[in-house]
Amino acid sequence: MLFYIFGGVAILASLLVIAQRNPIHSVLLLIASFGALSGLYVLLQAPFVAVIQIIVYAGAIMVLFLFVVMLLNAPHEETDYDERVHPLLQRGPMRFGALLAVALIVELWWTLTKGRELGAFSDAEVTSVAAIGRSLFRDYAFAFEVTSVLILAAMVGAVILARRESR
Amino acid sequence: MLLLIPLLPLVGFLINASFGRRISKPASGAVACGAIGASFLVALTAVWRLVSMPAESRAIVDQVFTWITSGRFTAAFSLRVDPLSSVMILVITGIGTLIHIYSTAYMHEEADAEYARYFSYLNLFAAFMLVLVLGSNFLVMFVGWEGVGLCSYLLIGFWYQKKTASDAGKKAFIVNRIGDFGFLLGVLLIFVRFGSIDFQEVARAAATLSPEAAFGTVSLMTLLLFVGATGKSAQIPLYVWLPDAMEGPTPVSALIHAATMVTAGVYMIGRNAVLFSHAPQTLTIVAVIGTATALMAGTIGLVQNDIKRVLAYSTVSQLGYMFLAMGVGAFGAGIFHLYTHAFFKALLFLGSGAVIHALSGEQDLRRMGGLKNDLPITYWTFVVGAVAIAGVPGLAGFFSKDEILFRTYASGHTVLWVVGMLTSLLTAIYMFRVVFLAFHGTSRSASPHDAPSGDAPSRDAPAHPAPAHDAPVHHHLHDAPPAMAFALIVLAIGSIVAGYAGLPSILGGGDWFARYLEPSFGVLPVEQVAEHGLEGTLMILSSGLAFAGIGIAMYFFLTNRRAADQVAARFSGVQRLLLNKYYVDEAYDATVVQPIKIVSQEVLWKIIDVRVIDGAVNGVGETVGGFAEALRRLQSGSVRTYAASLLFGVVMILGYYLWR
Amino acid sequence: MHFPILSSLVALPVAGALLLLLVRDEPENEPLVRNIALVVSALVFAETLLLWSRFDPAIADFQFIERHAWIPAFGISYFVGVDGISLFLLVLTGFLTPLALLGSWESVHRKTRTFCMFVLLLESAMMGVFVSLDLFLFYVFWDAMLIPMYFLIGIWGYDRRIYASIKFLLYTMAGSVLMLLAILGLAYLHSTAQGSYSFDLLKIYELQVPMHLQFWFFVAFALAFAIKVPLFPFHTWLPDAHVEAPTAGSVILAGVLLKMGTYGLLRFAFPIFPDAALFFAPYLGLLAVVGIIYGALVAMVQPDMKKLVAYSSVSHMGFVVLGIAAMNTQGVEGAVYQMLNHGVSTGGLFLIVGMLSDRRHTRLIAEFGGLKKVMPHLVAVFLIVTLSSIGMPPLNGFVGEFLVLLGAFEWNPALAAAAAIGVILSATYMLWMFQRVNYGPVTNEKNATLADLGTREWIVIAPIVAAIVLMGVMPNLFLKPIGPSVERLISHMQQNATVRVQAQK
Amino acid sequence: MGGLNAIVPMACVTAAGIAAMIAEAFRDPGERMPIGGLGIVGLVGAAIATVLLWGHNTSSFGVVSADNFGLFVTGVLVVVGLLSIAISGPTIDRERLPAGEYYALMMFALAGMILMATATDLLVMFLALEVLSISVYVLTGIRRDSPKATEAAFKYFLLGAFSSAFFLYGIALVYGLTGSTHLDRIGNVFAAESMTSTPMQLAAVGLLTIGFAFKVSAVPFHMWAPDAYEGAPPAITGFMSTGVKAAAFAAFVRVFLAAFGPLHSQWVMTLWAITASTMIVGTVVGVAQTNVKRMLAYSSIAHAGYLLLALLSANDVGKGAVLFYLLTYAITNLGAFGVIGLLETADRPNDELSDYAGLWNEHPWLAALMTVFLLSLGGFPPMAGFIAKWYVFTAAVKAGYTGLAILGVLTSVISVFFYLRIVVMMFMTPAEEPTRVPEVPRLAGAALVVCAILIFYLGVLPAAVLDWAAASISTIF
Amino acid sequence: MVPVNHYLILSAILFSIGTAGVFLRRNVITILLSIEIMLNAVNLTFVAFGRALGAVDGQIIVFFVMTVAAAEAAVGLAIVIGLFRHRESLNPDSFTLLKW
Repeated sequence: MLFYIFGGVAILASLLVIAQRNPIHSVLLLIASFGALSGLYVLLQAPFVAVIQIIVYAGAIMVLFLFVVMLLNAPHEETDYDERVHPLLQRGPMRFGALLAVALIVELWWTLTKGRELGAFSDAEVTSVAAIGRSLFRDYAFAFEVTSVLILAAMVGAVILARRESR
Repeated sequence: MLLLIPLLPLVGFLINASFGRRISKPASGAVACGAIGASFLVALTAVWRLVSMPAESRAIVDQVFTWITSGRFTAAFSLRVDPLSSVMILVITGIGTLIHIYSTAYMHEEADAEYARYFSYLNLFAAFMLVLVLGSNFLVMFVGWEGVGLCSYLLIGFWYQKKTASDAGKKAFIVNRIGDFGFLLGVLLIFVRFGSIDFQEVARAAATLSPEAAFGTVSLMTLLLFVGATGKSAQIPLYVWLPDAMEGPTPVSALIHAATMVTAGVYMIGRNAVLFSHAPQTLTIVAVIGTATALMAGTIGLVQNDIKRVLAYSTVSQLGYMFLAMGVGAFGAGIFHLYTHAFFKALLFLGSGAVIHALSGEQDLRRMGGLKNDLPITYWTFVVGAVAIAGVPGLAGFFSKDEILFRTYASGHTVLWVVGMLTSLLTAIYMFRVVFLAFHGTSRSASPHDAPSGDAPSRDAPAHPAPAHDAPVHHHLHDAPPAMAFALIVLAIGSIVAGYAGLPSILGGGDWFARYLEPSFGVLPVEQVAEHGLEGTLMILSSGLAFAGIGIAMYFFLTNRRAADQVAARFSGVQRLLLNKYYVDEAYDATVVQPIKIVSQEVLWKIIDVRVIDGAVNGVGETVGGFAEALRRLQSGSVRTYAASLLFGVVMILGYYLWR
Repeated sequence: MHFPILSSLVALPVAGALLLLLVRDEPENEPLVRNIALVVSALVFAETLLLWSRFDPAIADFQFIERHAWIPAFGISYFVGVDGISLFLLVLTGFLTPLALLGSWESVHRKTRTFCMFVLLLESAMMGVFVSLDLFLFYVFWDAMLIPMYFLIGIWGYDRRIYASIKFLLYTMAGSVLMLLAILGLAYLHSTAQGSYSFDLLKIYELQVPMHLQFWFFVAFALAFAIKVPLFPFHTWLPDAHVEAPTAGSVILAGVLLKMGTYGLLRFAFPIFPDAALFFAPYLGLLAVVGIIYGALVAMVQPDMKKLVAYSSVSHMGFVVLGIAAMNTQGVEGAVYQMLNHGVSTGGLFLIVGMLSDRRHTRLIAEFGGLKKVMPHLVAVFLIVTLSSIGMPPLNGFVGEFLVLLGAFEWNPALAAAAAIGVILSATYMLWMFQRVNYGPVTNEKNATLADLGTREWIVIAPIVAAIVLMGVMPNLFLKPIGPSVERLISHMQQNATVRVQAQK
Repeated sequence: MGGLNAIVPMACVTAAGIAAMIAEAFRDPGERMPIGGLGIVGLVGAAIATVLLWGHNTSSFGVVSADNFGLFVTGVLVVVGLLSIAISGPTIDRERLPAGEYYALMMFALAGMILMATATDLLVMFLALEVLSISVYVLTGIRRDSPKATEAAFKYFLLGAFSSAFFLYGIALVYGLTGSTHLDRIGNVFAAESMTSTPMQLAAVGLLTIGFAFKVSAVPFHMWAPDAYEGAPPAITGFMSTGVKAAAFAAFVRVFLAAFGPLHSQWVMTLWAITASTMIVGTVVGVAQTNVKRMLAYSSIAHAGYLLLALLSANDVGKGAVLFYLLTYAITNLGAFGVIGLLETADRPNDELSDYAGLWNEHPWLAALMTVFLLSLGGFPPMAGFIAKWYVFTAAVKAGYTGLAILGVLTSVISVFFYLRIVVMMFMTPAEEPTRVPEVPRLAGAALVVCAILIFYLGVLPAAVLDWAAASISTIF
Repeated sequence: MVPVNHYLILSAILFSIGTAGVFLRRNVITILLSIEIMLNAVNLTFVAFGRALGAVDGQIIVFFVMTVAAAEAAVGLAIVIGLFRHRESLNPDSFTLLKW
C-alpha cells in the first residue's frame, strides 16, 4: 500500500518538476520526489541508501542546484523563445519528441513485464550497513578508489570552468 | 636485287626530303630523275632476266625479310616479278622517268624548298607504286596501296595554301580510305578462308575450288577487294575524288591520276585473276560498274570546260573500259589497255600541261584557241594522243580498246558491248572537242569575262604569279621547253607503237602481249575465238565510230560553233546536269558528309556525351551534394533536437528488439 | 641472386624524387632540378633497355622474378616479375617519361622541383603497376599512381584543372575500390580452398573460382579497368583530364596510364576469371567497337586539339580492347602492340600540341592555319605522327590495327567490320584537323612569326618519329618477345575455361 | 587478486596528473614551467609498464585485467597522450590556458581511458567512462572566454550525461538478469540461457549499445560530435576524437564480443543498421562542410563506421582490424588536428576552408604534412590509412558483410572528395590575403613529422604491427 | 507484498519522465534536474534488483551512482554558469553558434 503512495508521489513530483517554468519550484519538487524514493528504499529494506538519498542527494546536490539558481537569480524560462530558430524546434516536432518518451515508457514496461518472472522477493536477511561497508571496502575497493579520481577531476573541472576570469 | 627498284626512288626521296631545302633546284631535280631513271634501268635488267626464262616458270622472287609474324599469321616483305608486274614496273619507271624529266621544267617557278619537296613526293610515290606492284602478298601490296594514296594526297595538296587544293587532297585520301576499308576486309576474309595472304598460295588454293554458282565466300571477298579497286581506280561510286585531284600539278595528274596509281585497281584484279574468275557474280558486277562508269564519265567529259577535267573524266571512262575487260574475263586485254592508256593519257596530260604552262596557268578551254601555230610540238603530240585514245586504227588505243570490245561481245554481254561502243564514240567526240577548242579557231582569251557561267572559275596555281585573267596572255607564248618537249615526243612515239605489242592474230600479229601475261592469270587460258570474221567486222565498226566521232566534233566545234551552242541551248537541262556532273558530289555531301558532321556535333557530342553520359557522372556528384545539404540541416544546433534524435535511436533499437 | 633490376626500376625514380628534396626550390635552381630529374628518368629508360636486352624472348613465363615476404599473415608478398606482355610497357614508360619532362621544359616554371618530383613518383608507380605479380602490391601501385597524377593536373593544369583533376581521381578510384573488394574476395576464396590467404597472382591463377562469383568479380575488375582504358561509356573523364593537364601530364596519361586498364584486363581480369571473361567478351567487344566509332565521330567535331586527341584515344583504345576480347593470338598480340603504338603516337601528338600551345597559348584549331609555311619541320613531324595515328602502313599504327582486326575477324567478323569503319573515320578527323591547322594561308598574323622546332624540341620529337618508323618496319622485333607470353595466356584461358575459347591459335 | 601490477599504467598516468596539479599550484604567475614534461614522464612510465606487462595477462582486484588486448589499446592511448601533449603547447601559450589543470585533466582523462580499456567489470567501466567523460567535458570548454567552446562543452556534457544514464540503465538490467556486473559471469549466464533470450536481455544489450554508440559517435547518436569538435581547441579535438574512440571501442569489443558474444545473433542486426547509417551520414554530410574541424568531425564519424564494421565482423581478423585501425587513426587524426592547431592565431581560429588557400606557398611543409594526413585518412596507399581500411574490409568480406563492404569502399571514395577539398585549397587556390602563419614550435613540428613517418612506416611495412595486433586479440577471446 | 516488477515499472516511468524533460524543457537547469531524475530511476532499479537477488551489490552500486551524479552535477552547473556568463540566458535554444 505504502508502495503506491510513495510511487504516486514520486511520479507526480517528477511530472511537476518537468512541468514547471520556474527552476526553483522544480528543484523543490525534485527534493520531494527524492523523499518519496527514499521511502521506497526503506520499503526495499535498504535503509542505508534511503538515508544517503536524503543526505547526499536532497541535502547536498539539490542544495548545490538551489545555490546556482539563486546565483544566476534564475530567470523564468523565456516563453517567447524564437520559433523560427529551426523547423525542428517548433512545437510539432517537440510533441513528436514527447511521443518518443511515451513510446519509451511502453517499451520499458513491455520489457519488464515480459521479462522472466522475478515476482517474489528472496527473503534474504536484512542487509546491514556493516555488510555494506565490508563489501564496499573489500570487493569494491578499487571502484571506490576510482571514484576519488572522478571527484578530483570533477573538482578541478568545476573550479576551472566556474571561477571568475583571472584576466 | 628487286629491292633496288623501289629502294632507289626511296633514297631519292630521303635525300630530297632531308637536304632538299639546302640544295639547288637542278641538284634536287637531278637526284630525283637519277633515282627513278636508275630504278628504270634495274627494272629493265630484271625484266630481261624474266623474259629469258622459260615461259611457264617466269618469276623472280626476292624475299627481303619477314615483316609480321603472329601465331599462324605471317607476312613476309617479299617482292615478286612475273610477266604482269614486269609490265607494270616498266610502265611506272619508264613513264615515271619521263614525267620526272618533264617536271624539272614544268615546276621551275617554284622556290627551291618547294621544288625539292615536289620531287621528294614524286620519288616517294614511285617507290610506293613499285612496292604495290612488286609485292608478293596482299599486305605488302597494301603498303604500296596506302602509300600511293598518301603521296597522291600530298601531291594533290601540293599547293597547300589553296583551300581547294588541300580539300581535294583530303577528299582523295578519305574516299580512298573508304575503298581500303573494303580491301582490308577482303584481305582479312581471304586469310580466314585460305589461311594465307600470299598471292600464289591463295591462287593455288582458289584454283582447287569450282567457280561459285551462287554468291558465296569467294564472291564476297572478291567483291570487297573490288570495293577497294573502285576507290583507288575511281569507279562508281567512289570516282568523285579523281576530277578534283586535278588541283595538283599537271605532271602529277599525268603520272598518278592517269598512268599509274589509278590503274592499281585493275592491276589488283589482274593479280587475283584466279580468285575473281572463281566468282562469276563479282565479275559481272565489275563489268557492269566498269561500263556504267565509262559511259557516265564520257558524257560528263563532253561538256566540261576545264581542259584537265575533260582529261580526268576521260581517264575515269578509260578505267571503266579496263574494268569492263576484267569483268568479262579478258584480263590480258584489260592490262593491255592499261599499258597503252598509260602512254597516250600521260601524253595528253603532259600536253595539256604544256598548254597551261604556256598560258601561265590558264585551264579554261573557253579562253584558249588558235594555239596550233604558237605551240607546234605541243599541238602535234597532243593530236597524236587524241587520235590514239579515240581508237583510230593503227595507234595504240585502237588495238587495246578493240580487243576489249571484241571480248565483251564474244563473252555474250551484248548490252555492255553496245554501251562500250557508244562510249568509244563519245571518247572521240570529247577528245577532239578539246583539240579543236584549244588549238584551232581564234584566240578567245582576250575577252575572258564573257565566258558562259556555270563552270568553276579558272584555276591558277599560286606558283604562277601572273593571274590568268589579265589579258592578253598570248604575248609571251612559248612552246614547251626542251625537257617537256622530250617527254612529249617520246610519249607520242610510244602512243603510236605501243599497241603493236599486242597486235591481234587477225592483223598478222600473235597476241604476244596476252600470251606473255597468261601465266600470271593462272589457270584459265585466253580462249581462242575461231572466226576472225566477227572480229574483223567489229574492228571496222569501231574504227568507223572513231572517225564518226571525230567528224561530229569537227562539225560542232570547228566549222560552226553556233550549232554546238544551239544544241546546248536546246538541251540546256541536260547540259546543266552534265556540267554539274550529275550532282553526285552534292548528293554525297547532302546524304553522307553533312549528316555525319551534324549528328556528331549536335547529337553525339553536345547531347549524348556532354548531357547524357557526363551528365550522369556529374549527376551522381550533385545527388550526393544534395543529400549532404539536406542531412546537414538536421544538425539544427539546438541540443534539444540532438537529445531527441538520441532518444529516437533508443526507441528504434528497443522497438526493434521487442518487435522481433 | 641477380641484380634486382625490376625493383630498381621502381626504386630509382623515388630515389630521384628524394634527391630532389635536397635541392632548395628556388628559381635559380630550376636548371639543376630539371637536369637531375631528366638524368634520373634517362637512367631508368636505359635500365628498361637493359632489361629488354637481357630478356629471353623464348621464355613465356615470368622473368627477373623477385619475391620477398611482405605481410606474411595474409600471404602478401613483394612479388615482381616481367613477361612479354609487360616488358614493352615498361620500356614505353621509361621511354615517355624523359620526353614528357623535356616536353614541359618551357611550359612549367612554377614549383618546378615539385613538378619533377611528382613526375618521377608517377613513373615509379607506373613501373610498379606493370611489374607487380601480387594482387595486393598491384593495387597499392594502382591507387598510389592516382595521387601524383592528380597533383600534376591540379596544380600545373589549365583553367578548369581542379574540376578535371578531382573528376579524374574520384572516377578512377570509384572504379578501383570495387576491384579491391573483389581482390579481397579472391584472397578469401584462396584461404577457404587452400587454408591460407594469398594474393599471389600465380596461385590465384590456379584458383577455381565458382561461376557466380566469377561473374561478380569479373564485373568489378572489368569496371575498374574499363574506366581506366577508358571504354565507352566510361570515358568522359578523359577529355577533361587531357584538356586541362599540362603537356607532361597528357603525354603520360595517354601514353601509359590508359594502358594500365587494358594491361589489367589482360593480366588479371581475363586469366583469373576465364569463364566470366568468355561470357562477357562479346559485350566488351561491342562496347569497344561502339567506342571506336563514337570516339572517332565525336573527335571529328572537336574545336580543341587536345580534346580531339583525347577522343581519338577513346577510339584507338577501343581497338586494344577489341583485340583482347577476341582472345586469340593475333588479337591479343595486336592489342599489346597497339598499346605501344598508341603510347608512342598519341604521346607524340600531345607533345606537338604542347609545342603549339607553348607558342600560342591556345589549343583551338580555329586559332591556327597555314603553319606549314611558317614551321615546315614541325609540320613534317606532325604529319608523320598523324599518319602513324591513322594507321598508315608501314608506320607502327597499321601493324597493331591490322593484327587486332585480323584477330577480331577470326572471332567475330561483324564486330571487326564495324571496327574497320574506324579506320576510315580516323583518317577523316585527323586529316581534317591537320589541314585546318597546317594548310591554307596564314590567316592569323600571330602565327606568322612562330619559330620552327628548336633543338630541345628536336630532341623531344625525334625519338618518337624514330620509334614510329622502327615499330612500323620491324614489328617482329617486338612481337617475338610478346608472342610466347600471349600464347601462354591463351592456352591458360583454354585450359581453365569450361567454355571453350572459340578462336584457335 | 593478482597484485596491483595491472593498474600500474593507469596509476602512472594518474600520478602524473596529480603532479601536474601540484606543480601548477606552486607555479607563480607568469612563470613558464614545462608541466607537459610531467605528463610525458608519466606516459613514458605507463609505456614501460605496458611493455613489461605484455604477455603476462595479469589482473588486479578481479576487475582490471592487463591482457594484451587492453595493453595494446593502452599503448595506443599512450601514443595519443604523447602526441596530444606535443601539439597542445601552442594552444596553451596562445590562449594562456592554465597549463596545470589542462594537463592534469588530460592525464585524468587518459587514466580513465586506460581503465576503460582494461576494465572487466561493468561498474568500473562505467566509472572509468565518467572519469574520462568529465575530464573531456571540461577540456572541451576550457577556453572559457570563447562562447563556442562553452557551448560545445555544454552540448557534449548534456548529451553525454543523457546517454550515460541509458548506459547505466543497461547495466542495471544486466545486473538484474545476472546478479553481477562482472563480464565473465555475465558471459557465462548469457551463454547458459542464450537459447531463450528474454526481452530484458535484449533491452539491456540495446541500452549498452546506445551508451557505446554515443561515445564512438555513431549515427544517430553522433550529433554532439561536430559541435564539440568544432568548439574545442584543436589539440583537444584530436585528443578526444582518438582517445575516447579508442577507449570506447576497446570496451565495446570487450563487452560485446566477450560478454555478449552468446547474443551475437541478437545484436548484429542493430549494429548492422548503425554501421551503415554511420558510414553514410559521416561521409555524405562531410561533403557539405566548410569548416575544416567540422569536416574532420564528420570524417571521424565515418571512421567510427569503419571501426564498427570491423567490430561487427566479429572474427579474428575483425578484432585485429579494430586495434590496428585505432592506432593508425589516432596517429593520422592527431597529426591533422596538430596542423589545424598550428594554423590558429590569437585573433582567429583559421579553421575555415578558405583560410587554407595558398597554404602551400606560405608554409609548404605544413601543407605537405597535412596532405599526408588527409590522404591517409582517405585511405590511399602507401599510407597507414590504406592498410587499416584494407584490414577492415578483409574482415568484412570474410564475415560475409559484402553489402557493408561495398558501402564502405564507396563512402570512402566520397570521403576522399572532401579531404581533397582541403588539398585543393592548400595547393591549387591562391590566397586572397596571405595568411600569416605563426612560427611552428619545435616540439609540435617534430611530433607532426613523427606522425608522418609513422604513417608511411605503417603503410609500407605493416607486417610487424599487424601481427602484434592479431596476437593481442587472442588473449581475451 | 508488492512484486519486483512494480518497482521496476515505477523506475521505468520515472526514467522516461526524465528523458522527456531533457528535450521538452527550455531551461538548462531543469534539464539537469531531468537527468538527475533519470539517474534516480536507475538507482531504484538497482536497489529493487539487489533486493530481489538478496545481495548488497545493488545498494553499493547506488552509492557509486550517487557519486557520479554529484560529480556530473558539479561540472554541469559549472558549465551552466559559464554559459550564463556568455549570454544572459538559460534557454538551450539560444546556444546555436555551432550547427550544420
